[in-house]
Amino acid sequence: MMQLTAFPVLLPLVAGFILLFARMGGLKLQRALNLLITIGLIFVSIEMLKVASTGAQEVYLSGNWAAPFGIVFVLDRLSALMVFMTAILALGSLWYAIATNYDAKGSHFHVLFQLQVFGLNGAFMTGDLFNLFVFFEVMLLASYGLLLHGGGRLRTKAGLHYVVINMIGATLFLFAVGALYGATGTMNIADMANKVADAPAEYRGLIAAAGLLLLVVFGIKAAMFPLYLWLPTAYANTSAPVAALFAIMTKVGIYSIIRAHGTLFGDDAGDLAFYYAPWVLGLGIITLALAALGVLAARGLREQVAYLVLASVATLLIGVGIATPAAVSATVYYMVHSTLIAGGMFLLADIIARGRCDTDDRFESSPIMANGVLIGSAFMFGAVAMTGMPPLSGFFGKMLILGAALEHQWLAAVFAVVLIASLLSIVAMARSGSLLFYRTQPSEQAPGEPLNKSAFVAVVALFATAPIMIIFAHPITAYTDLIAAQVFDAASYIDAVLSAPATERK
Amino acid sequence: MLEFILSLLILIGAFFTLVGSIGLYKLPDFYMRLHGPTKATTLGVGAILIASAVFFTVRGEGISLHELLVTVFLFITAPVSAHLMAKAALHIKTKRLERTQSSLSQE
Amino acid sequence: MEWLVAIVIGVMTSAGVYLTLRARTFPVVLGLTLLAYSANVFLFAMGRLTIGQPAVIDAAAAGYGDPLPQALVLTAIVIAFGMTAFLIVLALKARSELGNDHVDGLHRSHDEQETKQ
Amino acid sequence: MLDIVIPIAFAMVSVALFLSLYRVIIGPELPDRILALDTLYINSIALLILLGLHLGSALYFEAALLIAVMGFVGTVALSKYLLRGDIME
Amino acid sequence: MMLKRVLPHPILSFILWIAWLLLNNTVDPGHMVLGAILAIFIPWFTAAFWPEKIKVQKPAVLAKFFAVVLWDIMVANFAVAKLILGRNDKLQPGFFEVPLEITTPIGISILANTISLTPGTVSCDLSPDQTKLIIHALHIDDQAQMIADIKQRYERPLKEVFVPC
Amino acid sequence: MSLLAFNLPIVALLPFVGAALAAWASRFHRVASAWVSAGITVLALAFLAPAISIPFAGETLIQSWAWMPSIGLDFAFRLDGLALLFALLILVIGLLIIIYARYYLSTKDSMGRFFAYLMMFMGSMLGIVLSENLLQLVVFWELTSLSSFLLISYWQHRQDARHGARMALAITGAGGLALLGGVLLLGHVVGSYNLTDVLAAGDMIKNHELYLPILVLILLGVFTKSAQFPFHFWLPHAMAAPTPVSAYLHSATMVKAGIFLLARFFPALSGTPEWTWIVGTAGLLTFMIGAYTAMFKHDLKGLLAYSTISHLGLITLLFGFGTQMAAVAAIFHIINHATFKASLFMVAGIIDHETGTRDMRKLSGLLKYMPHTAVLAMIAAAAMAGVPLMNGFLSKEMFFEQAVFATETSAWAWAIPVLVTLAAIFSVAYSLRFIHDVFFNGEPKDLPKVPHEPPRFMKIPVDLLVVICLAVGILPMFTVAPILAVAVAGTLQATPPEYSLSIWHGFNLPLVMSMLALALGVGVYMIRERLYKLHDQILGRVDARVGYNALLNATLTLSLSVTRRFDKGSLQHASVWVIGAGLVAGVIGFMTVDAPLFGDRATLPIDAASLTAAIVLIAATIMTVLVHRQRFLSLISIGVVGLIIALGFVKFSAPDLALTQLSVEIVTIVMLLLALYFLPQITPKEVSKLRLGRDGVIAVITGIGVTLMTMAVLTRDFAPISEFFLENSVPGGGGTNVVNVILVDFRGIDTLAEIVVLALAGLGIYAMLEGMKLPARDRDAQGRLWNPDTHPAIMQTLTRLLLPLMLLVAVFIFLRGHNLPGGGFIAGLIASVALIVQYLANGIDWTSDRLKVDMHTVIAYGLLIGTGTGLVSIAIGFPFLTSTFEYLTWPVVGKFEVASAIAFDIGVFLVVVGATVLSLVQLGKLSRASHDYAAQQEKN
Ligand code: NA
Ligand code: NA
Repeated sequence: MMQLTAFPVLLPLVAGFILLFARMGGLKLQRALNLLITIGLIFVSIEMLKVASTGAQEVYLSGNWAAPFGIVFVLDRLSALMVFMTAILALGSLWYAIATNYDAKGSHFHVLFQLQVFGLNGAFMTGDLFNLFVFFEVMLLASYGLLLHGGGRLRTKAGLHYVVINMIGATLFLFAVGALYGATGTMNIADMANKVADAPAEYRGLIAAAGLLLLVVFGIKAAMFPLYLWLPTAYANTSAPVAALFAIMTKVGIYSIIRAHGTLFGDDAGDLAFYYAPWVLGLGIITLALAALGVLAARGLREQVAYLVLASVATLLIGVGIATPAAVSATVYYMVHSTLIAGGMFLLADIIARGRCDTDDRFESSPIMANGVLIGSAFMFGAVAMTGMPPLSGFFGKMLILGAALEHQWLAAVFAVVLIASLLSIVAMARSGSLLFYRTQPSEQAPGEPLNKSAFVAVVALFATAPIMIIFAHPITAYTDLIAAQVFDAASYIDAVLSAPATERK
Repeated sequence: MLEFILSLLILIGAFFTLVGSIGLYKLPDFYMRLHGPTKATTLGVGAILIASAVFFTVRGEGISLHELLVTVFLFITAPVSAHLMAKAALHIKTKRLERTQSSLSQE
Repeated sequence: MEWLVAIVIGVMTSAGVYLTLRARTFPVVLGLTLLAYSANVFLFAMGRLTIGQPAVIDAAAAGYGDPLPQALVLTAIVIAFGMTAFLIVLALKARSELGNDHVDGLHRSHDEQETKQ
Repeated sequence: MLDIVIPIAFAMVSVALFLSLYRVIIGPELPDRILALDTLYINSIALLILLGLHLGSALYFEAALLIAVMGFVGTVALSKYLLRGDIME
Repeated sequence: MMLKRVLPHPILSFILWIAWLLLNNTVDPGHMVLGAILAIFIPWFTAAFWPEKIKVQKPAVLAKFFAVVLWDIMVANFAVAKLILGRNDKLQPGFFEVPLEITTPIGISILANTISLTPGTVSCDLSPDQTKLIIHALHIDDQAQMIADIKQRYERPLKEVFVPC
Repeated sequence: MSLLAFNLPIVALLPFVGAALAAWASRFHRVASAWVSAGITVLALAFLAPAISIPFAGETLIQSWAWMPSIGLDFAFRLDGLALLFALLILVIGLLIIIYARYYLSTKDSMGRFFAYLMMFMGSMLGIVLSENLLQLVVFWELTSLSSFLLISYWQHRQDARHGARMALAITGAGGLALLGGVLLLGHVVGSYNLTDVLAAGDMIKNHELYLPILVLILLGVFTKSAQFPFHFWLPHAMAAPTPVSAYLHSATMVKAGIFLLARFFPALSGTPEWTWIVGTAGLLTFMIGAYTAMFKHDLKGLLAYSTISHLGLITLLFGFGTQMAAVAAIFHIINHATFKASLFMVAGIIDHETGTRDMRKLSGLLKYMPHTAVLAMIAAAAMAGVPLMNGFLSKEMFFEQAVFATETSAWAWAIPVLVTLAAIFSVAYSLRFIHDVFFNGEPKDLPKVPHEPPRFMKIPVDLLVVICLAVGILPMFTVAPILAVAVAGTLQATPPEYSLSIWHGFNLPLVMSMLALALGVGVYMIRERLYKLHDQILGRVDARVGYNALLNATLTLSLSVTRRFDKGSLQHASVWVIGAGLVAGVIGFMTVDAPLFGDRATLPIDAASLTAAIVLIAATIMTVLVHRQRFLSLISIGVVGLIIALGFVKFSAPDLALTQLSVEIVTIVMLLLALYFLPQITPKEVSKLRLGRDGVIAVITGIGVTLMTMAVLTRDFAPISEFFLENSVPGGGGTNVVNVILVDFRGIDTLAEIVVLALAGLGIYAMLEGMKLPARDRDAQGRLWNPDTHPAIMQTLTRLLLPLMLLVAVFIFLRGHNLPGGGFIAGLIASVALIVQYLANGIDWTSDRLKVDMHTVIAYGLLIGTGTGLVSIAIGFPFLTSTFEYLTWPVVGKFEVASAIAFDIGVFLVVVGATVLSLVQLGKLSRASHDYAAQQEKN
């Protein structure tokens, strides 16, 4: 067994209490430690990618108890990628928070931050359904704190809605895992998949109901219609670094559907094989349609970006709902793109709002901002990436998903909605870009803040994803194909988990 | 014999528990109702606890006196809670039975 | 007995749902608390009901209850506790920031009277 | 004899439980209800100990102890609220 | 002196030690040692919460007091049971004050509790200057006699046991 | 390696490098970016040069690398005749435009930005025409939309520029997306996205059931880009761009991209009735509408814009005929149109540049001020009008021939030549207007500037193009023939048909049509004033943009109403959806599979005590709902609920749960009370009965659903994994309390994460409460002042004893946890409650003064110990949280167990205490701050 497998979970946990101790040492110490740990996390996740790239499915038996009795962490291609993505996004967000002094606007930013990563990585690594619930809650509580960090009227209201919806979600989660346990007698995903496959007919209605209930839970996180109402206000009203970090939150939902539903209701599940997929697809299509309208209807840039995030998640849902290896490969490709770009875009929106002073991010004309050409170019870049225009990776992700939809019987609906939604986003972003950067007034008011160059670095770094994903599209799609292949080979996942031996005691 | 004592204790306990609640149920004002639970219920539960102590002690797994601790605890806390509830009731001027006598200096 | 427990869970769920759908923070907190109760009891019941058979290893025991749901529920209770505590304080925060306790922060005449008091 | 006595005791305590519940619901005033809740807590101890006697298990003791403690704390907090509003000032 | 430092509150320590053995239902030597450790450690740890010394004199009086109270509780309960189960309209409830001679807080508290646990009386409030206890009685035949009984049976011994220091 | 192995991508990508260089170069000198751009263009031509011979040899050059092989996207380039023709047009005309623009732009305009955009655009166009892979083609296609957006909005301070740019982006972007859809379908049908395969699979495509969708989607791309009716209206608005941009975009590039695509897909898609109908109709209508409208534009560029539309319609119509000869004519006209339209735009730019206006009502008699320009304009306009000896004449002649030929295809097709002639008449008229109105027709009126000839280098590009117009018109066989031949071959992917490029074909119907058009065109021009009036009264009010704006506004309105209606910022609304979704999911799930709702497992009998407890619980639950508006009261009733649940846990053999439930319950109630002090005491009645009814129905249905789901499980047997825990708890975990062993050992990670949740709650609460202020109420809901006795003495005295006692109990519960009900969590809560009691009895200040421990540190130590226990096992080579235990025997003490799980449990204990007390103390501080705040308000 490889100890490395536990590191993405342990490192942020250790960071959590170290940073708590470091409270005494002041903000500078916490910043330095947090940066150090986050960079460390990137190295760890690169190592993990290396291990996973061999196709190995490393199973970590926490407490040295074999599955399904103990809780296992599973390192495979998909989880390694998720952890890697989280680390990158975390670094960008953290860097920005430090550069803009956001972390000083309240207590415990750094602790909450690392424990958020702990929750995220735990959710990505765990092979146990109830443990997933627990990590969801860790992730959520940390996110509550982060969301509210800095305070303010709208932020508090958004936070309240976010918390309540997620608490309802937690209840649903318990009902779902409870029913699944009641039907299968286990909590380990791999073991449960075996039990589902073997379940006699009279248990299947129960399992199907619990499975869909679980889908609703993940749907809340993944912002699936009609469960996404928490998202626009939460993303639009929290601070930029937090919004950026939250870009990964919706992906936890997507990931969980792929991992849990994909394994439990995979090819071997008999009449329940992929029974959830049409729902994901259909609701994804509706979400995308509504998201596109939301992008158009947004009153400010942050809200617009939030709806763009919604649109991107909806596109991912469509990919998941198509439920073929090609679609999952496309989904993963698009997920990496949309997560990191959305993160950068939230940061950029904040830079723009700061540069515009009084008008903030509202779509009103305002004086020319400092470094307008640079920021405008960045905006253009981000807009192109997020709306899925060529030549950036968003286009390729969308294209891959559409390509995967070609074999699906709902081809027409998918094409129509994806393409029209893209168009509406393009129209909306062209409008907002032209409002923000072109329709400037001669300056009488005090100009906004000058560009914070060091904060801008974070935007550039996250935006660099797009060209990288284009230039290295060949190896990256090859890797996402392998991810999809591994995801669809549920049998090998199940076998790896259930056959991992405990370490012999001397 | 032992079983008889046990039964007696249990019955006394249950009886007083019931009496306390009957008082709570039927007495006409809060201050009067307070007396039932404060005394009767406390004693009733105490009796049952002692029955339990006896039962588990004689069952042969060694003495079992920890129920006494609960009993003592109840006897310490019951009057304190009663005191606080009554103080609160007096403060918010909870209605009292009309014929209640009062020789209080401040009212 | 199973029906009794199931009905109790159902009643708590109903009450929880109803209160969660109220417009003020306080009843919402109560509603979520009830929902958490019902979810916990549900999860617990998923190990099936046993009487007089605790999950404590004992040579004399006739049998054991299912310990796993118990452990899970314990975790769930703690988590719900943390969440509820957070929500309670968040309700205060909302009251402080929004000036009233409506979940959407709406101003109502009632609030203004409340604040004046 | 215990086989007869314990069910009887159960019945009596159950009735007590109902009577206390009646006060919780009917009140009429807040102190009545606090008192009734307090009584319910203590009734529950009786019920638990009876259950322990019935099943011959000593495992319910901690629960009884905790009910006693928590019931007290609850009553104190609720009463203090009526008195001062701010229970931890 | 050493003892003082190790056992700032010997009575408390003793109570805790006994409580520990009771809790564990045992006189196992291991638990006696552990209990002793706790009996020393917990008072030391909570010393800050015990600012004033409690001085107990005449433990015999205290013991007798507890015996009397226990007896009274028994009797009181039968009396109260009769009152409760009887007709409501025969009850003559009332409030009255008991002027206090005892001054130590612990003494007052024990007195108030005793009153609450015994015949048909509940202590409802303590006057702000801590000189009067307000009592509610379920049934008053003779108020003066009741006050006298309380002072005689409970206050006097308590006054002897708990002296201000 | 030979240059021919990789030069095509270099040609396409060089301009992008050039864009960056141009932007960068402008830092050094104003015109540096122009020369960089020109240099890059020449360089691109140089890279293209070695490959030119290949199409002429009848071969196709393909350079391909795998890019996203899984979807069939290759990085693949292709050079055949068609691609070569377009690449040359793009590069050569581009070069001329660059030279022209260097003089055209004023000192106020940013050269760097302009040339960067222009080069991006050039690269995108080259990418389109050189793409072998269709997906890659779409990428470049959309890039032209983007870069044209930037070019059109170049003068961003002008509203018409911004609007025009956005409209162009919306229309062409939409077309691009449709094209993407079409190409994906096409690739799906063919099994490859490579043009070589697609062009070879024409018959298969045309017979496929997806042919029509593919055709329509691709044509949407074509028509939007090439400004075909009904998408033509964006093009005139794009005239807000600087004139060099218009000259480039609307002669040889942007709009020709659509035409290029028609040509590109000609072998694969043409020749069907659908093709003829759609393409032909669009082309014909566009041709006519453009020609007609151009006549009535008073703006020079407006005239040229509609003329462009008209000529694009002409070319489209030719492709629509679907014959090989028509394709030849189309390709020929593409070349001709590029030359004369580029020159005309440049002329218009010169006039604008030198006079300050483009309004033909002001411009007149410029001949004497700028004779050279006038000559150039006249030749180019003549070409546009199809005057003999000009290149336009030749291709128009071929066009007429095809129109006549088309009459054979269907019964009413006689209309085609008539309509075509009609359009041609207007073409002649507007061409005439361009010349006569501007250069003759009296003296100029109120010109902003005194007109004169432009700088020499501004005219050179026009000179060159006009020479080409003449050369081709007079000597087609020696000029255009070779490139036309290879381009046609590339288009048809076959040997071109026989055609003749001679000027004189004899006196035939096409010639009659030409002459008729010329003659009547002059006539129309003569009566122009009357036509203007007529037009203004009738058709002048028709604006195709109205439809676009209406659609746009409708979409906006729809988006607003849908978004505001669904995402209305209401929590209740969101909650209803979530709960409803859960309900629906459960019901649908059950119905997915045909299985009975209940199983046949035997159930336990109901006993009286359980029934009692259940009734109490249900009654209290219902009461909680009924009295929820009286908040304090609802706290009491929920207290009953919690208590009975704890009893239930005891009843059903879960003492640990009972202990936990009891402790949590009280702490929760205390927190709720603390909060309630700052909240309204009553929930107002503010919701309609209808809403209450709806919520009630949802609530009841949900409750029934949950009940049924519970029964569905409880009436079925199962084989849980728990046997393992029961068997291994003692030998493997060293504890008899299996629940605790699961928590601290088997599933230690759960517990570790769970205490992180608690820690987070504590820290989050701490952060939230920092600096918060709320008014402290000085009286209760009934308006009574609070009792002055802050800390009742009797409570104070007696609760003091509770602290050590409860701590003792906490230790007791903690230590026995591993073997009997209890454990770190419950112990932690008991210890917390012990402290809470002190706070209740003695107040925040008193207690905090005595509790000098920083709870942050307690939490940190708790996490440290909990995690540290697990890390130790890693250090000795076991997985995280592997537990170990040992039985020790000491004198006096006897045998006792030491387990690592106990250390873990200490961590749990500390976090629970730390988080709980931290939250409460912070809440208490809120109250102090509020009292201070209230006092201060009093003072003021
Ligand atoms: Na009491
Ligand atoms: Na004129």
